[in-house]
Amino acid sequence: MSLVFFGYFGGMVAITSMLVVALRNPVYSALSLLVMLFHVAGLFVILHAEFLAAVQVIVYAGAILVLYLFVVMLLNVKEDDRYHSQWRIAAVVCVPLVIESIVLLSGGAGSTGHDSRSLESGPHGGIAADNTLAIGKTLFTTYLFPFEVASLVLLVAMIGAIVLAKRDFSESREL
Amino acid sequence: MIPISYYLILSGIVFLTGLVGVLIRRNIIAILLSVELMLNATNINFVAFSDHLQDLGGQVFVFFALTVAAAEVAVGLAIIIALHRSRSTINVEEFNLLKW
Amino acid sequence: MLYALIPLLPLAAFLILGLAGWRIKDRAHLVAVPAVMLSLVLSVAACLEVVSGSVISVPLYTWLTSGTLDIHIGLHIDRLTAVMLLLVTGVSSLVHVYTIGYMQGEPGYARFFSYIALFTFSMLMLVLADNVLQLFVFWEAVGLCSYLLIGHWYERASACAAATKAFVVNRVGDFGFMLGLLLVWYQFGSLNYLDIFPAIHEATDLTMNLLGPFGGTLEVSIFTLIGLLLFSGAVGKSAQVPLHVWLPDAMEGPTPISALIHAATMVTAGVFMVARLAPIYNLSPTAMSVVAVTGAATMVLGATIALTQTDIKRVVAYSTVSQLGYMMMACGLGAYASGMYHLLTHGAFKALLFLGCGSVIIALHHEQDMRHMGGLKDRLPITYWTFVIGSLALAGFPLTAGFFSKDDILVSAWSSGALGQVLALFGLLTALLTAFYSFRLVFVTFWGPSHVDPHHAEHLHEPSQTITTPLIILAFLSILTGYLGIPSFLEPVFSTGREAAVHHGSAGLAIMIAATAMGLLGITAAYYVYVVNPGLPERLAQLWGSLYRGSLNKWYVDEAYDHLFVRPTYTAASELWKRVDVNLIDGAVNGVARGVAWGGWILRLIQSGQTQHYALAMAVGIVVIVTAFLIS
Amino acid sequence: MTFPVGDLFLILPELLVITAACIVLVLDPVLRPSDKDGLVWLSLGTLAICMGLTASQMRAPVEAFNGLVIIDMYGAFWKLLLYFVTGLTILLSHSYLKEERLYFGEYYGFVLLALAGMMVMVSAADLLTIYLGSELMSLALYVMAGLKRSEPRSLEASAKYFVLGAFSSGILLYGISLLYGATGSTRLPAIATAIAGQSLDDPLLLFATILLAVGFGFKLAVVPFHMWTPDVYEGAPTSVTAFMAVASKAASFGAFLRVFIEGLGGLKANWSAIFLLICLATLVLGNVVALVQTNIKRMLAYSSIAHAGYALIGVVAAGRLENSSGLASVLLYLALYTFMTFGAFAVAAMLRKDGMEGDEIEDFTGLSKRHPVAALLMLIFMVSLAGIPPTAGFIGKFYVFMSAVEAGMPWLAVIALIFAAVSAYYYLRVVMVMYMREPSDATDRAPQLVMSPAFSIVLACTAAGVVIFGIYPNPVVQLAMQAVSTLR
Amino acid sequence: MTHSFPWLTALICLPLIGAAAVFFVKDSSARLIALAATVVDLLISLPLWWLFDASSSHMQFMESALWISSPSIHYRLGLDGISLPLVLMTTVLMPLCVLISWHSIESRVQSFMAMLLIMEGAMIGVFAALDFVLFYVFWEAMLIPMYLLIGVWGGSNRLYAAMKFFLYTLTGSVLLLVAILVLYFQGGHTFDILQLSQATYSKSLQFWLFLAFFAAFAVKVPMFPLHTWLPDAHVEAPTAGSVILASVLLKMGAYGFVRFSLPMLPDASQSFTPLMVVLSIIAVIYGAYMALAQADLKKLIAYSSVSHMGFVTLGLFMFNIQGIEGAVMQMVNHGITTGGLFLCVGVIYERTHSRRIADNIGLTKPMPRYATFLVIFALSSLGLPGTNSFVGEFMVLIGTFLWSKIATALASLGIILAAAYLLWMVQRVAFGVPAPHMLPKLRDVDMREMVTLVPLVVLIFAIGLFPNPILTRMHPSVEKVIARVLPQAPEQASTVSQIDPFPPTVEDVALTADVTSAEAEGRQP
Repeated sequence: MSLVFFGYFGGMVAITSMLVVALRNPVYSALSLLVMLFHVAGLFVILHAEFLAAVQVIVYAGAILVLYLFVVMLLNVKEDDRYHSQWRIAAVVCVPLVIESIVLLSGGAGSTGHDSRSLESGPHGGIAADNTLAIGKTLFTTYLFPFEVASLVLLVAMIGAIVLAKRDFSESREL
Repeated sequence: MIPISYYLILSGIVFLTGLVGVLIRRNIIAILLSVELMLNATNINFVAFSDHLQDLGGQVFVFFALTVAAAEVAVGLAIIIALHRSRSTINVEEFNLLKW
Repeated sequence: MLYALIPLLPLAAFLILGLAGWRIKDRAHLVAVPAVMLSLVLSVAACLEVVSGSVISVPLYTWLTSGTLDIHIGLHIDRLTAVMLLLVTGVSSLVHVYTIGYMQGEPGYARFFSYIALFTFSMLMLVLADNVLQLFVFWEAVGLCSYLLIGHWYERASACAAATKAFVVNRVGDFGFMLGLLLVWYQFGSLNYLDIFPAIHEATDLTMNLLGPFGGTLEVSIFTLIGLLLFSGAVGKSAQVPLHVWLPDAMEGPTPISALIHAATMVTAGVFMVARLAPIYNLSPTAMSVVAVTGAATMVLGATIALTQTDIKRVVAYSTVSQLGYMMMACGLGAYASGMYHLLTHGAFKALLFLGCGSVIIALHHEQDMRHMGGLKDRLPITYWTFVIGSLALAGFPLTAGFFSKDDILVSAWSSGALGQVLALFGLLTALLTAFYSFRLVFVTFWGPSHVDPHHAEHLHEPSQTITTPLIILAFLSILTGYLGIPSFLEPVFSTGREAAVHHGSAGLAIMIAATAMGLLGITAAYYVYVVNPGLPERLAQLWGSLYRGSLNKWYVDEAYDHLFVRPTYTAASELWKRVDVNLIDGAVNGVARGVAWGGWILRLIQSGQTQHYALAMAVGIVVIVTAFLIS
Repeated sequence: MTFPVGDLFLILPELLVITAACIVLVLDPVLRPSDKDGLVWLSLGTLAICMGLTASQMRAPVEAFNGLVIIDMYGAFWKLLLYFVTGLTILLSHSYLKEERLYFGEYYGFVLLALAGMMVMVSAADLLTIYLGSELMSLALYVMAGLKRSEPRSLEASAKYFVLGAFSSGILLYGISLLYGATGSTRLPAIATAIAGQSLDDPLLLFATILLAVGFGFKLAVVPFHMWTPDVYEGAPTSVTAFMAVASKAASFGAFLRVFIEGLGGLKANWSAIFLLICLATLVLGNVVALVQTNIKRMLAYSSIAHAGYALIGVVAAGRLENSSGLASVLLYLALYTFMTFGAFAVAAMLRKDGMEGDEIEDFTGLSKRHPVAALLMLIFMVSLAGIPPTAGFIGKFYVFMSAVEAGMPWLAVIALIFAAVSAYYYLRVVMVMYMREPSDATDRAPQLVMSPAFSIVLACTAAGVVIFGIYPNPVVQLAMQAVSTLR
Repeated sequence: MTHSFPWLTALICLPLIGAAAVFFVKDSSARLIALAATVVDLLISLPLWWLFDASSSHMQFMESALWISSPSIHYRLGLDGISLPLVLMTTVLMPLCVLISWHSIESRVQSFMAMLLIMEGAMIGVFAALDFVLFYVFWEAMLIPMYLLIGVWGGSNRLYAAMKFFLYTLTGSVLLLVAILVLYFQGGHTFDILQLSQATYSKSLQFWLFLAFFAAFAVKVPMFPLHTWLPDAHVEAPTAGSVILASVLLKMGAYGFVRFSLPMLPDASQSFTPLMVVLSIIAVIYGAYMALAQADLKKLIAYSSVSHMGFVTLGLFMFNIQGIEGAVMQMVNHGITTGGLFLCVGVIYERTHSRRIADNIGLTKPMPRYATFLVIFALSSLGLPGTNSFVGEFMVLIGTFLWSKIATALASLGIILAAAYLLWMVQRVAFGVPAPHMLPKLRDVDMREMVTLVPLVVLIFAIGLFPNPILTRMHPSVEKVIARVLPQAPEQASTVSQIDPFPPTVEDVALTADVTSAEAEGRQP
């Protein structure tokens, strides 16, 4: 059953991610990404990470992607009719990379022995509330420090964005 | 039921797609979108491993990765706006004042 | 210890004049002359002391010690040295006196005196040396003095060139000397005569494979090698063929120098050296033969060139070359005593001839071309008569010193085997030529019509007493030295075991007569050609055109050297510099630098400014690393 | 669930820096421009206090926040270095911003926040913390690089830095995720334990290691992940460049070493091979391309790439050695590199031509005539960068090469030294321009060095460091040795 | 043997203090301070000559202090019979360098004097250092001042020359650093030169180390074919720079060979001997040839340096007492003589602003004293017996002769050529008639210049006539070196070396083969 779900979500994720890259219009790209994010959230659900699935949808799809679209609209970006001039070389480079990655990733999973403990709906795979509670607890106990750091990251991002994007600027302010 | 390698392969595909996107798109926004693909590939990995290992650490990591991604997007878009304001383009190919 | 003053007095004179010459200026002779005179007196005293057969050793100081190399500077006076001492101090004293008149008013007066004082010191140290290295050191030092004095008139390009030539040619000879010296040390572990000579007899049959490094075999006696190497020094210093070329050019120096250095003393150092090292030469017949043949060749060559020269000093210079050949031949044939004897007499009469030339030259205001002379015998009587005496001695006229010493050589040569007899014949031929050219000189210069520049002709007069007095003294010496029993005095030094007194054999008598005849014949011929038949020389020159031109141009030896050695060396040097240093080595160095910079330019292009190229580079990096790992 | 109050004391320096940053950010809009110097003093004061605090933390390792943070001498070493650099940056910026007419209080806030990120990086014992710290640092730097908004080059630098930074952090993160999968944890000690019990040629682990190396390689600016460096260094405001070239590199090295030694120590053989490759490429490219640069900032950028290559030699050696001398040499190298590079950038920052930044090497022409002291100091920096005794640069190289030789790779030292000789050419070119070229006669257009007290302090500190540690390096050496002794 | 007074530290520090002081004063006082510093340094160094215990092979005037604790690097100084003359030569030359620059350097006098003083400190440091790292620090510390001396105060092509000098020498010496580090780990974890000289290293290691040492030292010497920086650097450097370069810097390379290559790498030194001999002989002859082709006085002297330094390397690799002592003597002598020649060129350059031979002809007439000096230096340079150079060259030839006669013969060719190029130079420069338009510029040597030249003339003859005082101080140290290279012959090194300890090779042109060793030994008294 989960294989079917995985097949669907996984397949969609793969396809939409390729579309993100392949579609020339950034708006379409962004929309593809949106679709992809939803399907990733679906994968998260399969993997018993309900909280993250929610966050994925809310933060990523809701906030980040909207920001993207907003900027795309703001800048009135026209259709991106060409790929970068290096795309052929890039393709050539990526072929071995793809092959190697597949070799390493599949081989790796095989040799680590994690395979044997294939995912089952174990004791952990309960309701979303459990998962959220667990994550919340860890976040504010074990991961308190990173949490605070993350807040700083956001602070920097916020102020940075303001400083950079502000229209009227220093020259006038000081003189 | 689903072997972990499936997730790995999937994330690998997404990751490489994102990587290729960074390499071949000219539009800086599209490049950022590709970077998002890469981050999502990471997230898939983390969550898959988290479930596989029965360890919450991976999920927490994804949480933070999302946060950072958001922050990055904010800064990135601000830079793009500023850049667009001064250069009237967001075509990365044209940003080559600095070279050699 | 007192005898240490013999060389030190001239040294002191040199130092005083060298350091304070700019103050002393025209009174320089007041320093130099007494010093040399005192040396002469001391030399006479030393000579009297060694007559008894004793040997005086005066250790001075340790020069250098290093491992088994241990060199002491010291003085060694035996009979051989004593003879040389007398010659050097004697001639030097006379030349000093002569110089007072000759160089009067010259700007370099004090400098000149300081140089000849230095020369006297060096020459004395050379003859007084008790080891080969000291000999070599002062060998070079006299060369230096010669260099400085040839170049005394430094504004004359020819003088400078001659000075350089003299030094460099001597260096070529010294190259061999140096190696010989090293070989002596290597062989005997010492350079002291008193250590070497006894050791020689214990070590015989030593040979060395000269072609060893090249895989061949050429066994040469070590003594031959030493002898030949050292002899190459003598070839340079004593102007033997093929290194004789510098001596005639050295006549660019002031005439007193020609007399002192390039006739009487320094150039004979080679002969002295061979005589000094007689024990070594005696062990190597090969080396001896080479010495003898070289001497003979020099003798003939010098004489043939002297025949045609027009420069008065050059005639005498080539005659010096020729006479040095005589001495060398004598030494090569084992007649060291005869060689030394001739050296002594030659010192007297050749100094006389040169000083006489100088007298003529100064009287004619530095005119040296014989063709612009003539008829001077009335105007310069003292010079003329003393010159004639000198020429007679040179020609071997009976009862002059030259007669005895040359005779001695020829007789010794004749009595020393087949080679000696052949060479003796050449000696006779040379005697003929010698007589001819020396009287050619006399006749052309002093007899016949005057060709003197009328400008100078009016106030032509005998130079001052300081010039004539030495001439007169030397004229006496040119006769008297023949009556000193020099050969028998010296014979014990060489201890060759050879009979010195073959003079009185019948062959000896025949040779003596032949030699005398040759001398007289030469004089007569000269008289016939230059006095009786003044037009003859030109006709003869036309008759034997190529021979005449060859002789006149010194058989083109200088030109040959110029083409064979000098020019190729300079050309090779500049070509090498351009090709190897500038193009090859520096080219390689700069090429590497340029290559690196070029690489920088190329690599720099990767930095295109395209963000995605950079990302691609990262991707390539990943691929490369992963591939490297997967492969390994 | 108790709040870890004791742990807060351990991270007191971080807290102080963050507080100061917040105060600066808050006060900036409030204060009148003339009072803004106070922000500088506030920041400097904070740094001084932190320095004292950190110095008192130089003792046995203490874990905090459930092992996410570790306070040890290793971290303290880097922090001290970072305070120092940050202090210098603030001083330099004080003069530089005035000259460039860039007046923001945010600037100092960003500097302090970046510092906080770096501090987190070097004292983190978990990949998550390291990642967050590095993002904090990077985000601040992205913004700072683009601060000179009137200048298109500055924005372009910022954009390039950002795009590539995001790209590389994606790679890094993917590597971390794989590592998490392969070892089951993101804690460095746990990773080490997991690796110790596993076969070393696990492809997943290998891939993770490579991707981590790439991610860190970007931050360290080593070939081929260096390509952002010249562009960003050239485009960014020079004071920011100096900060990036020194502080960010130091912090990245701090985190990088901790990850690869404490976490991936079991894979030494693998990663030292990777870094050997990278190191060689870096040495060659950095030095050779620097040869042909005409822009001083760009030249220094390539030079900093090359210097990362030298430091990597120590890393490679550390991968082959049982003892810690290789690591110590890296720390020492970075510490000494700080002085000279910062000094060089400082001089470059204050060189003005026609009221603009004079950042061409030619602009140094005749500097020795107009500013003999500054020229002399620049000479010292250049000589030190070239690694010629008796300067700090030599001591750094000496120890790095020593560890290479100890690790049985004298050939690596030979190659590196030959390229050091190459590097002497471009460093000396600056000297040549300063001392041996006559300034052009148009004196009014001739470049000037803007002197100010703060700038003088910067020069004095860096030059003194270069000279004193060149002659008597013992204190730094000891410190570096002690610092690495607590690692692992 | 530790002396209470830190002589060597004083010697090194005094110029450095002077260099610092010079920056704070005006130009005119800068000259005085520099002169005072160098003269006082000379005065400090002179007592060492008498305090030195000539019978001891140990380092003397030792000072030692820990400098860096891990790895333990010491500030360790000391002199033996080999370094003592070199240090003294340095201290003697430096005041002269200051004096000759008195008027010829007009711009940035303080910096110039400071550079000279730094050079002095570093050069003494090189000769006195007993710790390898300390040595290297001094060795390299010299590069920058020299680079500046050439580059700032040099001639027209100074930029190229300075950079060439710098890169050439730096590239050579970086390999030395690696070698030092390798030695540290192979020689017992120490940088102590004395200890490293006692350790044994495997043959293959010695091979590589020797090559590394060679790169550093041969560039500095400079040996063919690494010599091309020298003419450029010499030509462009200011007079004092040329003097330092020729007199002291070149010696450091040779000093390196005798102090490090020989005692530390005895086996490699032996197996490299043929190569070294061939290169040395090429240098001797080739350098002389090059000198013959030069139209520039300084270039001529520079190439003559190549030739003369060939004798030094030749002597060093003979491993007999005469060879090595001769080489060290030659080092000192070359320093004095070539220093004098460069001073002479400097004097004339100050007047005519040309170093071309063609522009400076016939100087005897207007400048008799100058010509005297020039001739004396030239004669010394061509190895006239009685002057200093002869001693060194003679001893080297003696030493070489024991090894190979053909090598000696070839090296002697250099002496002939030396006479040719030097006398030809003298003939053109000193003799002849000066160009009329030059006459007003040609005033004779003044008092200051006399003071710079006369000491060298005195030394030329003093050493030439009485070389033994130097040699006696050298014997024990040199014997120690030889004992290290040829351990089977601790005492009678010179005798034993005749037995040809080297395996026969193509270059091993030993005529000695035929003179059987027994006979040769039998001849020795």
